[in-house]
Amino acid sequence: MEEEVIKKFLYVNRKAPYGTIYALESLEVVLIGAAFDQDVSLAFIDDGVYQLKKDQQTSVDSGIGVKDFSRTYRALEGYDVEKLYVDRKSMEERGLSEDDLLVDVQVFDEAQMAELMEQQDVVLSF
Amino acid sequence: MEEEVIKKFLYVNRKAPYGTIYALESLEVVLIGAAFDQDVSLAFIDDGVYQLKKDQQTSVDSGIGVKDFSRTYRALEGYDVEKLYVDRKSMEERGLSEDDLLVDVQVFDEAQMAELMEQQDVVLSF
Amino acid sequence: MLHTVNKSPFDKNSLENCVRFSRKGHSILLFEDAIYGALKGTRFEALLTEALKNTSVYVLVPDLEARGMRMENVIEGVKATDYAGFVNLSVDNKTVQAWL
Amino acid sequence: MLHTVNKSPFDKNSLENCVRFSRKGHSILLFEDAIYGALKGTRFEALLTEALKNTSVYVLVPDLEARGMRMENVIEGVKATDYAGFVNLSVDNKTVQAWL
Amino acid sequence: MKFGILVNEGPYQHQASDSAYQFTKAALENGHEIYRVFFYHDGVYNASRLTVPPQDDRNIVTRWSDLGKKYKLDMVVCIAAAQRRGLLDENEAKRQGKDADNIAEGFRISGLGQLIESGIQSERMMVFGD
Amino acid sequence: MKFGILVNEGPYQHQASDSAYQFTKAALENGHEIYRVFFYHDGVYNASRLTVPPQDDRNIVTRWSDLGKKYKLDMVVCIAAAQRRGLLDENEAKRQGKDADNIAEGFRISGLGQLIESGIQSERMMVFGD
Repeated sequence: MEEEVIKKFLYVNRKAPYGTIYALESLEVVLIGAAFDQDVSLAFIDDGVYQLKKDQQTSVDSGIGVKDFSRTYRALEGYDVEKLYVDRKSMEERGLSEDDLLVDVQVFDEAQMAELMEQQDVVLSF
Repeated sequence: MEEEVIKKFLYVNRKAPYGTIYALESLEVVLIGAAFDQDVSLAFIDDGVYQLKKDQQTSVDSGIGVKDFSRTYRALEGYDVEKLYVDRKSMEERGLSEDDLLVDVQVFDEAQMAELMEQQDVVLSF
Repeated sequence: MLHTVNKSPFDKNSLENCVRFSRKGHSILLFEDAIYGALKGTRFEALLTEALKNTSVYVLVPDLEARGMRMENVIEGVKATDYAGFVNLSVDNKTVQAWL
Repeated sequence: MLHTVNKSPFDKNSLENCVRFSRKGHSILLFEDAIYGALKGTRFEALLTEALKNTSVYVLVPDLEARGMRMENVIEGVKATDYAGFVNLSVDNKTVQAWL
Repeated sequence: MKFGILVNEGPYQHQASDSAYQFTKAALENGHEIYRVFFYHDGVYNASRLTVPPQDDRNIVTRWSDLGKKYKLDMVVCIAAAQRRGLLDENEAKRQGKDADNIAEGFRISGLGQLIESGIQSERMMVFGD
Repeated sequence: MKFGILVNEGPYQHQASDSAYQFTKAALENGHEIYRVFFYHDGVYNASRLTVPPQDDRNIVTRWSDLGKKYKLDMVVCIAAAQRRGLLDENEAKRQGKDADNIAEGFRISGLGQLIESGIQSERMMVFGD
């Protein structure tokens, strides 16, 4: 079905995990999308940065009764999804540093993030 | 079914109309609730103040394609729902005055609103 | 690049963040509850006035009128548009980003 | 009176407004994404520190832990609670108001 | 103590339904009474028997059904909100000329008056929403 | 120009579905092409044929169905999101052992790959959500 097109896809994640399903269902799109061999980047801005917080702890039978899906971010590398960008201001005003995050990311300032956005063909916001 | 109890019900409206359905469906509760002869008050705080803005204009066949339900606020009096309170700060930081509103309201400062809330038996937030 | 915002700036931080990441020559469309961000006399007038220096800001008139506002209530420099204009803006900009 | 807040203060204005209308002796429960408002080192630490002067503030630990935080990350003076504690807080206060 | 519960959001999209469930369960396990759980707005979707969540996820609908069965809960879905959103029981489906219904076991459809009544009869009203 | 449309919220609760509809309609009326409308998250509820909105309100589902029919739109409901939320077609209902289905005319259920494909094949991707 697909032609031999490679497009730049950016997933913009601006919502905290668990309070809503957007973080989880966005991740499901990223995983399926990985099969399409496109040029994929993920941006974490605002509360989206919290999606990457280490030490998340809950399960269907304990805590809030919701599955912990945070380890999926660690699996992204195996799907060749390796370009993860975190907005510096969002991280800092939350008192977080790269050490608090469960995957390696690149921390971008506003100019870098704006440039990344501008280069995209498709921006999917969740 | 009901016993002869009269309780203080407060409906707290903090959301703008049309962007979400909360304003409309909150109003539907108020109208049904009016039949129960309870002591009903409505508070409009934050973007909830916008629910009462005059000159709303849309219909199923024009504008955003959604029915204008703002005239229902005018009908509340006929249901003996007469205690409408607007938070002064919310109104003022939106550049609105009482003249912009489509019904008569009492404008409350924070202390008055807090006292109103404290007196309630049931607070329904939408 | 076209940025779309659909939330009230009083309620959510989308407009603020959209402005933070928009660059010279970009366009911003305010629709649904985001039209409140286009109004004169609110706490967010300064934010939008700042945005107008570098970007073109549009407000969707059907959403504006539904909420009891008219173009005369809108900050000077903000342009009126409708759904067809929204489509045109999307055509004219290579990338569209929704600030949900 | 018990106020419940379930939204992140970064995302929505609920916590800010809850604090504005809470009075001496009231209790505030932070749960779901509102637990971010209870954390040390964020932009909202001052708001919560202010709230703690007059009100008792509680954080729901299951929501805190789900989001990768622990009580050691929480501002001093904020009390830990769980769902049973949430129930007890609702029993102990005559009126409960949810800041949605 | 007697609680009324109001659920304003559907399953999965927002945590509101999960929180309402955990609160209700904790209240019951600590000896309190639930006068009624009322599902309003998108909350009506919590009563759909057609959901098929992934095997490793919680099943929000059956979790409510099971709790309802265990404690004989009165779980009411608002009829006006349900009609708008496509949640019907057999009677409603017939009345509206629809060829299927989708309400799960343990829920019943009724009017908004049931929410007001819950406010009157309960000692505390808890609201879970977005 | 060829557009892809993504709808992330259900009918009535949020204006997102209304806005997506108005945009899609305006694009079509101005001679543009819609490659696909993809319904994700609570957006899947837009495809329920069981809704019965009040007579004086818009009917969001039939509005989509009618537009789809008129312009032969490809309207796709995400299968994973739909299963979680109880939106099924006849095949899915059978496969899942459910006794009813509720999808409306003009919609089809398929995988998330259809969203990616829409991103690849469309010249512009428009997202409508909360």
